[in-house]
Amino acid sequence: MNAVFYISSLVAVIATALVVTRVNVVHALLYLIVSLLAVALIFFVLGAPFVAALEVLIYAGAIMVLFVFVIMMLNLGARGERRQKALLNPSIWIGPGILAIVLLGELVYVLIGQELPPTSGSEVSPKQVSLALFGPYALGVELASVLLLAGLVGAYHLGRRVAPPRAPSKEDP
Amino acid sequence: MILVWLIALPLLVGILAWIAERRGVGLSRWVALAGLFVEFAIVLRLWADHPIRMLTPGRATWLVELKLAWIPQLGISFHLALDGLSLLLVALAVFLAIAGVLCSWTEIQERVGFFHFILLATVTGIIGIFLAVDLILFFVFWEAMLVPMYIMIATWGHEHRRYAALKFFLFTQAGGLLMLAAILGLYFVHGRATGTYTFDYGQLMAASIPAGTAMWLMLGFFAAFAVKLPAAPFHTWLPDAHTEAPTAGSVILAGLLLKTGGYGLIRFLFPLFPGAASAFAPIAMTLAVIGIFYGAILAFAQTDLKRLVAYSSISHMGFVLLGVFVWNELALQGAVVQMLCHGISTGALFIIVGQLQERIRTRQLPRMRGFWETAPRMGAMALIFALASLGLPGLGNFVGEFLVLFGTYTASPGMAIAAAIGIVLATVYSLWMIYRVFFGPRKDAVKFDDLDPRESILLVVMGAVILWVGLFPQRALDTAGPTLRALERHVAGSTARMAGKPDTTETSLSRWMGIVLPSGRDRDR
Amino acid sequence: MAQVPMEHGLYVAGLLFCLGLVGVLVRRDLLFVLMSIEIMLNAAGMAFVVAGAGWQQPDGQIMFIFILTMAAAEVAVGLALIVQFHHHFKTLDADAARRMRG
Amino acid sequence: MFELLWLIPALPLAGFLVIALMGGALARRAVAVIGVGSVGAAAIVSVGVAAQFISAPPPGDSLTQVLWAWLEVGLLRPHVALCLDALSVTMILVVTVVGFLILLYSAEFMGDDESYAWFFAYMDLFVASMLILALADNLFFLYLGWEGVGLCSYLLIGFWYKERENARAAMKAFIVTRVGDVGLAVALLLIFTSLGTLQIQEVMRRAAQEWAVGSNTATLAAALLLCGAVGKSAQAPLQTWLPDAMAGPTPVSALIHAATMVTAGVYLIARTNGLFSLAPAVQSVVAIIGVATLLLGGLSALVQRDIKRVLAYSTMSQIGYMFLALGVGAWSAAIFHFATHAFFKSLLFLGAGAVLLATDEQRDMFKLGGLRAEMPYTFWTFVAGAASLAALPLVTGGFYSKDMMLWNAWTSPKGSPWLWLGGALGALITALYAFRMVFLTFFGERKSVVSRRPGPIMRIPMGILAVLSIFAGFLETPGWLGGMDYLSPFLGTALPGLPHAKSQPAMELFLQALTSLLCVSGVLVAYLLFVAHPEVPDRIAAIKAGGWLQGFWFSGWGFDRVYEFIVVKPFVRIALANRGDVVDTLFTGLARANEALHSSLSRTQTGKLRDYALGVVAGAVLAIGIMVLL
Repeated sequence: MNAVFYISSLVAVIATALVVTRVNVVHALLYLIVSLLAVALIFFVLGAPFVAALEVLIYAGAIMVLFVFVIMMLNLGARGERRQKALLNPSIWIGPGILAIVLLGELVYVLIGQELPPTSGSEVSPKQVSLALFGPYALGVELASVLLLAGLVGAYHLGRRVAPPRAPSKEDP
Repeated sequence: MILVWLIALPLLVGILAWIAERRGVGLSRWVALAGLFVEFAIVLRLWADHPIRMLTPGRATWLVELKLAWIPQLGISFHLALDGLSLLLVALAVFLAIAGVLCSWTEIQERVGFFHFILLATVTGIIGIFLAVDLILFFVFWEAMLVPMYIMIATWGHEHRRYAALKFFLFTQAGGLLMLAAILGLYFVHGRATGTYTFDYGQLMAASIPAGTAMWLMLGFFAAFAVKLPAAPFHTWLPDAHTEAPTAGSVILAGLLLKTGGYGLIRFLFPLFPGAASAFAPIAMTLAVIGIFYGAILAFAQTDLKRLVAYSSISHMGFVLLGVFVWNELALQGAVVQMLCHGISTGALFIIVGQLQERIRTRQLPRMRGFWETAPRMGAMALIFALASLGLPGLGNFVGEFLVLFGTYTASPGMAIAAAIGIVLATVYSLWMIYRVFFGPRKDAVKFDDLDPRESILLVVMGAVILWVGLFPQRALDTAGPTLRALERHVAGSTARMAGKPDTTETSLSRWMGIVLPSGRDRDR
Repeated sequence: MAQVPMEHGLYVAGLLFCLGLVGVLVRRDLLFVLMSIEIMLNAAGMAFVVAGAGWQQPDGQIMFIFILTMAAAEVAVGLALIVQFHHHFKTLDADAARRMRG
Repeated sequence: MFELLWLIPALPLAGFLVIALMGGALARRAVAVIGVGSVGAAAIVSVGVAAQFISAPPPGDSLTQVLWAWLEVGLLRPHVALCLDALSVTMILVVTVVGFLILLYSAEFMGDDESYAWFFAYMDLFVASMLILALADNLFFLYLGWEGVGLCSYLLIGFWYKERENARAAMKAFIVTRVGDVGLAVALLLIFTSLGTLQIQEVMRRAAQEWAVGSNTATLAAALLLCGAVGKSAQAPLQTWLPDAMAGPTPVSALIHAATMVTAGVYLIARTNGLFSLAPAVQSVVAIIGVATLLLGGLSALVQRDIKRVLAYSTMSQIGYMFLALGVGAWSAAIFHFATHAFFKSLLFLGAGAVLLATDEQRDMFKLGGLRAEMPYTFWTFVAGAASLAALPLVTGGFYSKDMMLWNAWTSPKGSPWLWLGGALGALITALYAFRMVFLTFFGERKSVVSRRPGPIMRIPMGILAVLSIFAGFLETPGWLGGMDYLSPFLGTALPGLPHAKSQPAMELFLQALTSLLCVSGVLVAYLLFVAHPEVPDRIAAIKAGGWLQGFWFSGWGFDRVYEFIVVKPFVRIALANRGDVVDTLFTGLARANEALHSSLSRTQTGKLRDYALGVVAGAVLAIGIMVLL
């Protein structure tokens, strides 16, 4: 089963790298779904079937569908592609790349010195999770629900079309 | 309460003048003028009472004193007091304010009411400075005076008024903040040592402060006063501010604002930090002499008439700085007389420049020539004030400069000789100015009217005051005398007390420069 | 079930996080930026899950659930903003909204 | 009569005030009456006071009248007080009488000038200041008169201010004398600080008690006073202003730059003779300066073309004689020469003025000539003055005063034959240039038109002065010639006399004969060169050395050029180079640096989302890095 973990990891990393570098937004989205599914597999292998399921349902399912809706709504296709390509100029990768590598280096450096237990491979069952969730974490759940409500209201409010559409004035280019 | 009235009256009159503008700009001018005359009458009344009050035995040097609680928790009080020194300067302030109103009679045509309000608000702040003896109150007036002055320069000034106003504000503000820091430092040092936290001048005067701390606190005060005065390296705001300000602004700036610096040195810096100030004296005196020369040389080089007069101020105020830091009776009296006469003579020169500018729309020397023929009255007045500025005996400035020189010579002959040589340079630029403006063949294209009665009377009165101080200075000297003597005694006493042995005020620096500093030793033989 | 060192899981999570970070910093298209943020959130959640698996505790999964909730809300609001942005500027280029000229 | 003393300076001052304040409203005649009358009244009072002083001298031979306390600070208590002693009596007599005569002359001379009222106002102010200078009881008050006369000199040199050159000359005169005045001012400081008083007699008394002869303080004080005297009296090296000062109207030159103000230095040294006696070194410097200036001025006068410049250089040279006399301690002789010089030099100026008026301001003597027949009155009075200047033996006032000085230079303990030789040589030169001036102006062929002749108001003063020039000498004559001495004993009450050298009548007579011979030969040479053989001077000038010397002397020994080069130009250059005030660049530089910092920081505010994110990430990486690594 260890092989599954490593293969899924590799898939996840490659797919993510492709997401970041794609020009076409739809392609990127598809790679993102792949990446999320790979992560779901990792969760499953590590003995967290409940969150693996959630990952598939909510991330790869619901959230990605939202993205697809928006892409469809805005009718983004090949139109922006050429410009996007120009934007992917190698020089702009240098700064962020270096920062990311440094950050990763710091992470590795921290982890190397630690005595960490290996994952046991035994499952943390959905029951255990639910007991904890509605036991000590009940307040967090309530807060999360409030957050979701706020997200709902906010998304609804922001998503309304401002009518009539304002022509961009001269002051704000 | 008379002191509160002295401060409040100009402000009230200013507001009245502002309101009166609705009934016509002329009314606004008259209201301001009348109010100032009332104020002047009050000051003269006080002055007339002065000898009587002075003779009452058992009094402190204060003639009138008023102390109200303000923020007692912090030891801040609304403490005003008047003595001979402040009386003279308040009289000067009101006199020059009248001159300021009169010289703007035709020059200022925009927002006349507001102008008078601003002018009188500045004067209010200045009078407050001369009367406040609580350090926080002093600081409040110190800052309160800046804002209207800034507005005046920035609103009614000439071409580069914004730049000049900002520069003026930044310089004085920077100095003021250092002073605030020093005031707070003094407050805490004194509070920690004695347990009474107070900003009261009288109590702080008795404070004994460790020498190192005293030096830093003294430098904080010095920064504020040196910028205002201005002493040599901190003077560069002055030419810009004076040049760009409207005539009344220049008069107030040169005549009064600079004097607040000199007043602060005499009233606060030396009495509060006698030891540190004496130790610092050689440097300050050097700065003063540099200022005398530097201002004079620059004045000579200017092509803008107003700038020329402005730089001459730097040169003259060098004598004040010198006189204060010599700190003996002769020099102090000289510094006070010099402040009074410089205020009037330079103010008058600015007024003349303003009148010229009103007539020929320029201040550039190359565009002036032979105006004596066109305007002999103006020429004669300009000549009188130029002569005052070059220190002609019989005019007040001579008395001031020579008293300073006499005082300085006892402390440091070298400095006195250098300063005396500076008088030659004053001759050079003063005569140069007269030569460029009034002598030579007349420019045919330029024709204008000579002084009208309002202008003539104003200048003649100012000239008469200068002459009066020059020939009968004793009245002024007697007025400031008791205060100066008391301060001198205080400083001498506390220097001797703090030093323990008589000569520690002579720092290695002063020994190196061969300067004998004033200390507890009595000079009289 | 797999028995891998916990570090390895954390390495993968870190790598994913950094990739997402690079995406945020490099892309100008707001949709890509939002996607990259999703990647980063997901990577953070993954780290929790890995740790939870290592210590045999449910708290890691609970944290993931909270992160998931938050990501959902954030995506909803973010996408709504993107729609408005596109509506206003007719583009998704984030630089189009800049007013400062540095 | 003594209680009227204050009127002497007050009358001209009142005249000044009346004319200055009401000048526009007064008629010319009224101005003249007030202007001349006030000085005339002062002269009458002076004569009265002098008469009483001589007939009934006050106790101690001096008298002080305190008008009011000027200022009292600490020990400094100078009063506005007048002091009358023999020296000031002499001084005020000369000043008021000569002043009155010259003002009377000006009433006609300046008749056509548009600023008639100003002229009289300034002249009255000058006389008032000069009288204050002469009568002042303390040095502080004396300094007021001292600067006052300087001011009036400035105003009157620049009287015709429409010519730039005149205004420039006025400025130069004031500034150069002010340089000397610094010395005087510092002397005041020094004297007050070390002696605690400025009252002149008190200063002399205390100085004699406290300072040893030749001590540093005494030497310094005397040297500083000398500085002031040198500037005011146009002695080397501060003499350059005097020739230019001739730009003023001629009566001004006569009164201020010949008779009175320029001799203020002589007066000052005589007044403070006690200090100079304590500083023998300085006193010999006085004598040397005197000799140097008398030769320098005389030689320069020899080659001038402008008649007034000749007189200016001649004044310089004559005051050099007075300095010589002061330097050898012959105080009375110096004052004697001051008086005779005041008479004959103002007479010469008035004569020159009459010539200039007649020939429409033709100052070049080579363009004048032959005026003897046209203006006989002027000619004769002028000759009287010139003869006195040249010290023609026996018949002129100048002879007796000059003789007294030279004799003292020879016999005084401080004198020396070298000083005498300088003086005698000067006498030859003086005779030469004096008569060169006479011959060029009044002899030879007539080259200019005479448009007007002096009227009676101009003639009277000239006549009186001519008489005075000739006869003033009889106040003091050598032993073998009647031995009259009215002045010396009189002045002796105020000025110390010379220790009586043993009488050497033979020697005295021999030296007198020698100098007389020199004077007469000077006149003869002048006649030969400028009347008999007028081509000779040109031939001398044609030689290279002669031409160079002529140019050198003509320019007053190049002092102007040297000062221009070492003082004026560097000063102007420094001033102009720093016109923008270098200190300001310090502060504007601070402002600039702030602005640069601000703009470079504001450049980071690009408005790009990525850049901000980058910043956040970089910060986070750094923070984590610090936490991890440290």
